[in-house]
Amino acid sequence: MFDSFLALLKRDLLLALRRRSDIFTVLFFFIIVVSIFPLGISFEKAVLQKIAPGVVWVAALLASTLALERIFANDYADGTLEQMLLTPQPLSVLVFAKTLAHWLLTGLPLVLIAPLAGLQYHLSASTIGTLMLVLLIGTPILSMIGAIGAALTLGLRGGGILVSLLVLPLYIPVLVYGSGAIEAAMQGDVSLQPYYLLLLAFLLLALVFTPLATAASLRISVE
Amino acid sequence: MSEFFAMGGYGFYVWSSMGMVLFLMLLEPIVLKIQHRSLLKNIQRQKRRQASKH
Amino acid sequence: MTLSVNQLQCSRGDICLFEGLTFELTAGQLIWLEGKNGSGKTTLLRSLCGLFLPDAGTIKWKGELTRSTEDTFYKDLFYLGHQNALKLDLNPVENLQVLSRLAGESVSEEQADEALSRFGLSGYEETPVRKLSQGQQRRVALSRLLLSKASLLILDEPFVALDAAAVELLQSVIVTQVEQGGMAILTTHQALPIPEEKLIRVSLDRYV
Amino acid sequence: MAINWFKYSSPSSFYPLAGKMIPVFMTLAIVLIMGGLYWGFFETPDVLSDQKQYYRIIYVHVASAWMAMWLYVVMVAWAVLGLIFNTRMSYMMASATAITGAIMTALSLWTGAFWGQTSWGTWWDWDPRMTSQLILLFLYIGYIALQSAIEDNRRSDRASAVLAMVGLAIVPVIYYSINCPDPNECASLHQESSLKRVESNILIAMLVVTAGFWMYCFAVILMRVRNIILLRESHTQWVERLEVKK
Repeated sequence: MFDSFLALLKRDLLLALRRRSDIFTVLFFFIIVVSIFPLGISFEKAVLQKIAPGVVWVAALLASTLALERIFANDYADGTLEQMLLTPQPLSVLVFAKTLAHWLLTGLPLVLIAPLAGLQYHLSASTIGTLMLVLLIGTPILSMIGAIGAALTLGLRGGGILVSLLVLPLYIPVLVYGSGAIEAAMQGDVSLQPYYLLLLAFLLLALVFTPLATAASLRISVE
Repeated sequence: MSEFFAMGGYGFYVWSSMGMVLFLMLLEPIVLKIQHRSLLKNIQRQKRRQASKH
Repeated sequence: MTLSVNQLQCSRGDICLFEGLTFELTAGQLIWLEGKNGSGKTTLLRSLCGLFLPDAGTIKWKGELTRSTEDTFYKDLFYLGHQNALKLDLNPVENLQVLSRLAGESVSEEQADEALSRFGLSGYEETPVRKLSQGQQRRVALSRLLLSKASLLILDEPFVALDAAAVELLQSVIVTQVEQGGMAILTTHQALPIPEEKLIRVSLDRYV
Repeated sequence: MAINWFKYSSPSSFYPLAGKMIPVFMTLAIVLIMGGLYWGFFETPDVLSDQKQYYRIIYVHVASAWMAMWLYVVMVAWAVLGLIFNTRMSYMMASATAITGAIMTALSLWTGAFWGQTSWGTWWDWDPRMTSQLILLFLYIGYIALQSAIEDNRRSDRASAVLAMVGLAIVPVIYYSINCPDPNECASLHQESSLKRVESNILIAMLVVTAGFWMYCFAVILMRVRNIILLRESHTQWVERLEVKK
């Protein structure tokens, strides 16, 4: 079972390398969204620091929903998804491989580019460290929950907008505690431990349950 | 009777909430009734068209 | 090793395609599935594979319900629908290796090259599938047949978009599969050089 | 006598049954709501602790808020039944419930805004209960949007069933995250619900109005499910034999 997991993961990463532009579109979208907020609100240091956690997280949410459609759409179009359904391996393992590949290509780059956003918003070094760590825990949850929406809206015209309509309400807990953690970090005296515990709890719950829901949704959509 | 409608000066708020409740709870059944009748009419028309075809 | 279908009923939308469909397929036999367009041939094949949930009826492989023993059933199953299941950005060898790895078997590069050359694709092993013609892409998809150890083949219109040589080769592959104790179900408008006693004709037109 | 539930799980037998039940529920709804409101307006004191006459909005606000939450659970229950027994009727009930649930949520937000304006002076302040109603509305809208985006009934039923179940699974986490955004000094999760300190007459009125809302929702959902049956079963014989009058 494990080698087909690896094979699928390697295949997806190989495909992404062959079509490198896809990776950067999500990254640039994130950077642009983060950068236009100051133009719309204000350039003052105090204001920017105040809105930084919320803006970075909302931008991460939007960037993640933007890229969700891509997880299964290509495989659905060329028929490889059907072959994935017909393998002896449990479908949730293969779905987890695809979601992991999607996170490596869209979620992880967000984490790596977060310092850039942090500097734009005059965040201190330690806050940027917390920002990256919180994003590192939060973005996989977004990809996993988003994969359910992507599987449900497979092959629908206008599926991209529909996915964000379905999954954004489900992202709210991650948004609340993600941005809350960074705010707490900026205050300095508040302990961050409860935030990390909650986010890690969401991550574990998502790891256990979302592949099953995504697999069931795929079987329904591919019919 | 009029002080009833005044509702201690808050009549506007009380009656606009009640009004919306009344409005929606009348609108929904009426719309469903209309839909129901038009669906039945379509089925009858479909039946007549098939009957005339044979 | 038998595939037994009992009182199968499938519907698309709210229209019933067929009901009460019962047949059995044992080793060394081939089912030629016929029926006019839209009679549900593809739906039947997909429900046999477990891709489509039938309304009623049971499908058993080696006496077990396929729905409950998917891991063993899928080890023996090879399904090819209208789509080629190939990634256009990968080259044929990579495609074959990934697909066989997914099916739980591992294929070396030499085996893949040999299968591709038997289907007249020698020299195209490294070119991305995107650059191949429609017929060549179909032959890459069909060359998976040579690499698969599946005992049950389910093929939906396999001869479409193939030239005479490829049709010839595919027929011989199917015939050897049936003779070596394998099984096949396929829909096609081509005549099949299968001896009469090994051939079962199932038509969907009388099941509605 | 063992009730054969599955007898009513086929649309053709459920359609006439629903037809007979709708007038019963509708009259019950009217009686209960009118009675409850009359009791609430005339048998209760003019002032409730510091809140003056406007507190009467809570009858409809609380009733619609409860209905909004309950109908989501009912919808998921029908969806789960549909997935388990693969009966079309259950899926139809689920999609019939969704729209009424969305209307109830919108009503609770509308009345809540008026309630907020009178007691807190703002049309909308991000009070945890009101925010959860807003998010509940988004979940309903997501469900309805997915249902209408998929043409094939089979897939849209089962896909929206999965979405509703995922939504229900995440709703408690959403509710927790809104009620307690800062886990360090998390406000007591269960703010004392407004029921305990409420004077009994008002409580009676509120419960009667809520019962009325329940009856109304049954009636309306059954009406909509009959329309869905007609829509989906239009090609069957039993539908063609229906006369126009019923």
